[in-house]
Amino acid sequence: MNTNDILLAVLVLIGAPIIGCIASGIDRKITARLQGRVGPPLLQPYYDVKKLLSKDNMVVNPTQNFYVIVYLVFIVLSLLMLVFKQDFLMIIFVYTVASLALIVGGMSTGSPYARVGSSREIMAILSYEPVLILYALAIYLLTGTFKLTAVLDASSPMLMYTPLIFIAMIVVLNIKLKKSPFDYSTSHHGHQELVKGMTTEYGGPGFATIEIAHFYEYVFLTGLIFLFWASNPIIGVLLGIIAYLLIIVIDNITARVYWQWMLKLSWSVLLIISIVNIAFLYVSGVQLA
Amino acid sequence: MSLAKSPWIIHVNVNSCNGCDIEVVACLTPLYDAERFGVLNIGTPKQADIMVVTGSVNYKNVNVLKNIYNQIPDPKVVLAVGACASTGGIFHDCYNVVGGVDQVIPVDAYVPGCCPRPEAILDGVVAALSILENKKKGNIKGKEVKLKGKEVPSNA
Amino acid sequence: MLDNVIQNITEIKSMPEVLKAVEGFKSDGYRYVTMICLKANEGHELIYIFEKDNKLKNLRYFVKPGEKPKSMSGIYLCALLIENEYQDLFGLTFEGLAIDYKGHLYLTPNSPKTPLA
Amino acid sequence: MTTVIPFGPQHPVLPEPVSLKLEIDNDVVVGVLPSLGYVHRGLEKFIDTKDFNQTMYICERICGICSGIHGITYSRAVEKLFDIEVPERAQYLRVINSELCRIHSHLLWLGLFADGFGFESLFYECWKYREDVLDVLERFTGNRVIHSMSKVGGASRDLTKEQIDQILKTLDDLEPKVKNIEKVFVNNYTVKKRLVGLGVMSKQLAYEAGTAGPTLRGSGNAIDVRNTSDYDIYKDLGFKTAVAKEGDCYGRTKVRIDEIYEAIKLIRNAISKLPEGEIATRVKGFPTGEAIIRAEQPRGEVVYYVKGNGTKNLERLKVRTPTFANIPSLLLMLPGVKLADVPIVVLTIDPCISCTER
Amino acid sequence: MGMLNLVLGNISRKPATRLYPFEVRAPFKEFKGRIVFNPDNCILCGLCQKKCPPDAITVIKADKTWELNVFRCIMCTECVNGCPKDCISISNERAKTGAKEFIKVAVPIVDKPKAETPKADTTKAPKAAPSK
Amino acid sequence: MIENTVMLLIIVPILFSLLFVALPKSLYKYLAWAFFIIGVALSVNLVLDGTGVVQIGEPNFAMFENIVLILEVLIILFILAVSAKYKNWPTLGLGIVSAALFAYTFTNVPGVEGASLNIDQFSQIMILIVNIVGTAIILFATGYMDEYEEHRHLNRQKIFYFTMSFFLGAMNGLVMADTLGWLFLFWELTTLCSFVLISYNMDEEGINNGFRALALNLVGGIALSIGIILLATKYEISTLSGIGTYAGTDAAAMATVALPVALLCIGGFAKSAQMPFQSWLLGAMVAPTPVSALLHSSTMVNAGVFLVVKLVPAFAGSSLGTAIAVYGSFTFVMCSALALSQRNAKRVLAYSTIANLGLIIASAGIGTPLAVAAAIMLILFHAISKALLFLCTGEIEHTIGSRDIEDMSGLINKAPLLTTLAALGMVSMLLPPFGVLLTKWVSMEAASSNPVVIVFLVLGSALTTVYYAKWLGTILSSSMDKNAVPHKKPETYFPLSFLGLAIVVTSIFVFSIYNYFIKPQVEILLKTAPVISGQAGQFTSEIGAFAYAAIFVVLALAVLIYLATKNMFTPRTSSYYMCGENNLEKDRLMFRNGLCSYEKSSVSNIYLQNTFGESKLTTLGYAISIILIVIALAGGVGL
Ligand code: SF4
Ligand code: SF4
Ligand code: SF4
Ligand code: SF4
Ligand code: SF4
Ligand code: SF4
Ligand code: SF4
Ligand code: SF4
Repeated sequence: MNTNDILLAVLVLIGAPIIGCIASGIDRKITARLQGRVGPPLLQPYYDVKKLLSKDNMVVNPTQNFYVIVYLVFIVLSLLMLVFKQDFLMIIFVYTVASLALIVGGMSTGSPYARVGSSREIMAILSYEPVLILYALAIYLLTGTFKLTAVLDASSPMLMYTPLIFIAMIVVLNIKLKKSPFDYSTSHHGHQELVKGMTTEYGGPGFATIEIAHFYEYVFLTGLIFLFWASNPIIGVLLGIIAYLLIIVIDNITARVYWQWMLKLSWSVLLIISIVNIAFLYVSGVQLA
Repeated sequence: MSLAKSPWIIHVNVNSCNGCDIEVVACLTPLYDAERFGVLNIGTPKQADIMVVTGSVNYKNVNVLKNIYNQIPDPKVVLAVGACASTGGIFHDCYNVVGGVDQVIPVDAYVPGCCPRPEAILDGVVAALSILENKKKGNIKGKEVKLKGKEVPSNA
Repeated sequence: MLDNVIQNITEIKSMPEVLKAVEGFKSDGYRYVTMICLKANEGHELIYIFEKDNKLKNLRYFVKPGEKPKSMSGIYLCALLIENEYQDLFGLTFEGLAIDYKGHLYLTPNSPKTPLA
Repeated sequence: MTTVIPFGPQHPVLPEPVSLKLEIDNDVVVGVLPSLGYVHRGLEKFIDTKDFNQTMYICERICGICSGIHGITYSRAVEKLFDIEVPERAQYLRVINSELCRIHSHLLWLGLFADGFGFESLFYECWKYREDVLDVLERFTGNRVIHSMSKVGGASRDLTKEQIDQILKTLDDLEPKVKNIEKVFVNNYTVKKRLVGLGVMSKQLAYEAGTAGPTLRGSGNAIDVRNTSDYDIYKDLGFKTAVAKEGDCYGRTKVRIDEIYEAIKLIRNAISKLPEGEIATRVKGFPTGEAIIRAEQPRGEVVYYVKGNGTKNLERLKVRTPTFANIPSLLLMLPGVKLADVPIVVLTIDPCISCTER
Repeated sequence: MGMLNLVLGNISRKPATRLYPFEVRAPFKEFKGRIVFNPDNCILCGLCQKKCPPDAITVIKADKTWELNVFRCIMCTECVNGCPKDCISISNERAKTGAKEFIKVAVPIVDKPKAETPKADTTKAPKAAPSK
Repeated sequence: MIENTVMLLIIVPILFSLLFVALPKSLYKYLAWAFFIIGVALSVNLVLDGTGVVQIGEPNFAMFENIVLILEVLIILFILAVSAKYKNWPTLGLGIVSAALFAYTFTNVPGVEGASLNIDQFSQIMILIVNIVGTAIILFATGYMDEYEEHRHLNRQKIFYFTMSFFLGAMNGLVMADTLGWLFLFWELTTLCSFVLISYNMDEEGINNGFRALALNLVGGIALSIGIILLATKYEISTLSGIGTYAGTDAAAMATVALPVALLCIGGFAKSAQMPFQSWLLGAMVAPTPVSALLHSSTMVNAGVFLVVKLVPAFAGSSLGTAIAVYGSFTFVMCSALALSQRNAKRVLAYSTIANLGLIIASAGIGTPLAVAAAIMLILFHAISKALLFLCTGEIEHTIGSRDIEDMSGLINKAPLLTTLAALGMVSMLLPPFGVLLTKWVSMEAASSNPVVIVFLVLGSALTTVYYAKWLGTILSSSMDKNAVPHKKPETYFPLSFLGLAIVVTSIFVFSIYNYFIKPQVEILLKTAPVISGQAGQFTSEIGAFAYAAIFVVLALAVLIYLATKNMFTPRTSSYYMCGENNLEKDRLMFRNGLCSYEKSSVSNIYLQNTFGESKLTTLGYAISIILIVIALAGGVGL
């Protein structure tokens, strides 16, 4: 830990939510435009969070906010680990902690809607986690280590060798951002049979925490896409942005599907294309230069 | 100004004929696009700021109204939309109608009409915003509305 | 002939006959449209309305005070709502309802009792 | 252990207060108990205090979505008591109003339905188109959704040349737009995934369950009250009864979309034949006798029963609304569907609770 | 791909939104906005009160006042058509949103000298100021 | 004096088992405390004594050898007697086969001159588990069994404690024995103890399940004894360490002993209830919870994987190793999937146990230094976490009267401490920074060189997350009603808290544990140790790094933030959102239904019985696992 590292960490801590907030604002703006509306101001997510923080802290269970804090700090940790080029497998596990914290937070409120939402989100884990780990495996196969250093230092883009995993990751991104067609556990704006799913009983500061964590999560998830073309940061960032935009468009042209359907999709199509990709890497033995 | 920029509403339809409801929904649609003001129709009272009530109150939904009101964290504003919600409207002397929403919970602003135009509802939301700000500044809390007329829970 | 008729109602005197007639309608392919309840001489008058090929047929039955008419929900499931409604509004009691709301379809223990009676 | 959760009365996917107790086992609904009464006002009692003219306004407020048709049907029922013939032009105006109502109601439903399966942008699209229809309705009747255009004896508002042109122009614009959203409802992969095979009722079942309107026609029963001989001038205008044989949510959606096209045709037809003349006859005296009238509302057949006793107040008014007829079919369709499908199945009958409970 | 075309079409076009408070479309002349009462000819016959379905109008002969509960009126125009003296008309301006409003008008009976000018006062419920 | 400690480790438990028989029930509490303290002392002492081999030669050897012989005869007679008594013919048949094999060994296999007990770091770890976790469980039992028996109208506690204590002695012997014959004796002794304890309830279900366990373990025992016979007759190997020495890391030598090694491994698989033997462990769940915790999760079943790991030098890097790895990882994914569909908490734990043992076997099969290190560490961490989870389940059962996961919702309100401990146990099974996940991470990184294994591990680990998350969420969900009162007895809560603490402490000191125990052990087994450094709170191997310290810090940070902000935003408790139809007087989860009466809402989790149910997967699992075993055997014979 030298000064540079600390500076970088602080930069991430402060910068990520700003980027995430703007990204979320852009999302809402673009969604509105796709729907032929004007939409909210760009900084609307910021206003929302500010408002939520100034509201009463209404809870059903005094400990429910603990879980969302865990969610937040672990999202931040996984983002920091990504930035500091840590072990990718480890990052995924840390990220799982965050996801689970949110699920358990939802469950802990005891509200029936939150519980049904959480159990659907658990099923979401079942569909995306294998893909994430296979992604990690692909990195290992390409670089000989799970540490991200090699990927970030490589001179050629990973996308060349992992196109199928890239496709799978786009779907994972869609699941993780809880965008249509995969907004079955909670949905940001669209109306849902589960009310607000996992977050039904969260309001005020607790919900603000979730929103802030979402900001970090946006950055983290697009960071995962960035890795596919980390050799050229500009293209990498562009790739992240394109993926993000793509998901916004998909969000607007699909209906919500069932988690059962998603599970099937992921265990049949996503897993298989990922495994095919992995198998290719094994057989060809290519290494990232 | 933080509250005024992000009013999240919860729409409670109590005894409405749908006329008002569909106009409330219409406010969110592209032509009127209430989201320009940051309005979101949020599902749960726990995250709402403005309670938009349409329709008069009847005996079955008194408790619903009170419960939802109590579950909105402060500061909160209640907006009564339509003649029914404001005064009971044409139904004010029906046997099963208690009256306007203000018979049950405190109402901060009213929107006239049967049914009100979406523009009028947007006016109401804008009016609610400043009330919201004032409540925050003055730290005015909504009183917990007690449930009257308890019904004995059977098979409890 | 007009399609929407309430005239030429067949009057029926006893509940079992009503049941039989309704069963007959069902086997003739009639649909249950609704039932109308009117106050009449202390008791209630029930008008059952059936439809087939857009033509209506009606049955009339007079419920004596205190009498408990039989529910048609066993023959036509859709009769259960209107019968429950009349339990609420007129204080009638239908026997053998598929789902018996016991006077709480619309009204709660607090609301006025049998407002239309 | 089954999951038991309340669904409503205040619930974001239900714009109206109705409550279903859902018992779910393994993500599949095994039991439903609807809970009604949140919108029960007691309108049928109103006739004691309001005279038969005022009652028209109350009938319109049985429901705000196709309030126009309620008003018209009520008027027709009372006119039958008086045994008066309404001027031809008024009959045409009523048809135009009814069919405009149908278009706006179906567009509204398509939107809410799309929202029910989480397709927000489609929802917005439908409601955007609906605004144009509302504009012409507003110019025609003076209000966007509660029209008060009919009165006992005829119509209270006439159409001017300018308004007629606007209606025609709006319809011309609307038709391609409906074609656009039809493509989405009929072809979109995810939409089909959600709708096809969901909430199936066989032709026989839908018929016997007493369902009405698109719920009935979506199962292949070509039954439409507009075909009855004494329903205004529908018989002269000629229209095709929209049916779909699927019997699922997909079929019912298609029926409603087809009905929009039919309604557009009907309005064009009516406008082209619109006769000149009076729009109302004077009504003298007070109503007596019994009458029953049925009409086809967007949600299906409504039945008005009126009984007059020679005073200005009616003796009995009874309205059997289409949703009232369709709710029992929910009891048949819901068991066996997934929890996530509950909103779709509930919306597929186009529920209108306020008219169910009055 | 129907939806894709639709959303892409939307984004390439101007939004359909009417920026309401800043951009107001003039109301249609046919629109039933609010009831306007002209007391000049009123004879306090009370017909309008009788006709009004929601009992929004109160005519008090003794006080010579005509009162309308704006928040109860449903714009049915029964009163407009029913008034023998055509005192009531309808305007296409909407009633104001915000606090509850009653229009209470002292009626100068016609056969009295015209000197007494009609005095309209709008009583408002105390709470909550409406917005700009 | 390592010899003394070793002897004491076997003798003291047997002594205690006799004491339990001799003394009245009222003293059990004190006995258990004493046993716990002595157990801790002895095992720590052993660790302090260091490693070493205790040779038992003449003149004592003859005596010991006779004891062993007598005991083996007794075991066989016992098996024959009970199976005849209960008319359980398969078991009887297997008993006869065992007897025949014994007779064959006795007559045909050349005797040995001495026996040896080999105490290496691995044995030390096992001793620690057996004597600390084991005695803690016995202590827990003294707070648990009274109520258990009361509900079932039983009075068999003497047999219970006798067997439990005796088992500890046998287990101690098992993990220290180097001589294969002795190993086999202790092996069969644990099987017997297990049988007695499973059929403890003496009802039909218990007895049937007991016999199933006995039968399947006898199958394993037969494979084991055939392996031993082969080794002794063909290669003149009579000790465990001998196999390693013989095979070395020399591929040719490995290939020659592959068949007996595979047979030994099959014995291990049966003991560890790997597919297709898993049914006995599930059946064993009818036994009282302490039995499940002690025998069927943290110690006895570990004997199987212990053996497999000890055999690593005989198959590391060979095709047999690969087959074992695939087989283990297959069990891992299959049992994780099966656990997904279970609502019975003990069955979930049973499947989870089998799955984790499968993971250990997979790691051993991979056979790289890193993987073997992971295997050993996983044995340690898994034993602690699983013991805690089993005991918690038992205590939960006594608190709410059910072991159905669905009934546990709202537990946090009823028994906060118990719930926290159970939650800790679950979290430690699936989340960083706790030991189990760390080792899972290590094994995944190690397995990344084998595509089939890694894909299985990936799927299995996702499934694991799901079934624990479900349960975790359920016990933590609040219901706002506080009806049940937890039974707060020190005998039950001390072991629970102790195990909880052990999880945290071992996880924090994971690197020291690695350095002290694992590294030398891997060196013993494979001659090389993985390159692992523990700087900056990271567990760094050549291909990755696990920053456990950072996570602990962040976790602490989260708690701090929570405590700090708790009062900043004063929480106001409100009722649930029930679409407006709450009932505030009674239960807050009630709502008004259509009949105007109140009804409680409830939510059950998703179990996917239709996809992952036992009826769907078990047959498939049997088929594939048997095929895999046959492949392993075939590879062993050199086909
Ligand atoms: S105010 Fe009018 S439109 Fe609104 S709910 Fe009441 S009757 Fe319906
Ligand atoms: S069913 Fe509903 S929408 Fe249709 S007319 Fe009746 S009240 Fe109106
Ligand atoms: S269907 Fe019913 S709930 Fe839905 S908008 Fe129409 S009237 Fe409202
Ligand atoms: S309308 Fe005429 S008859 Fe009726 S109350 Fe008024 S003055 Fe009398
Ligand atoms: S418009 Fe209708 S509701 Fe309004 S005052 Fe006149 S009569 Fe009354
Ligand atoms: S306004 Fe007209 S109807 Fe009303 S009291 Fe005056 S004159 Fe009579
Ligand atoms: S409490 Fe019940 S189960 Fe337990 S011993 Fe007594 S009677 Fe038997
Ligand atoms: S909780 Fe169950 S198993 Fe435990 S003692 Fe009570 S009844 Fe027996």
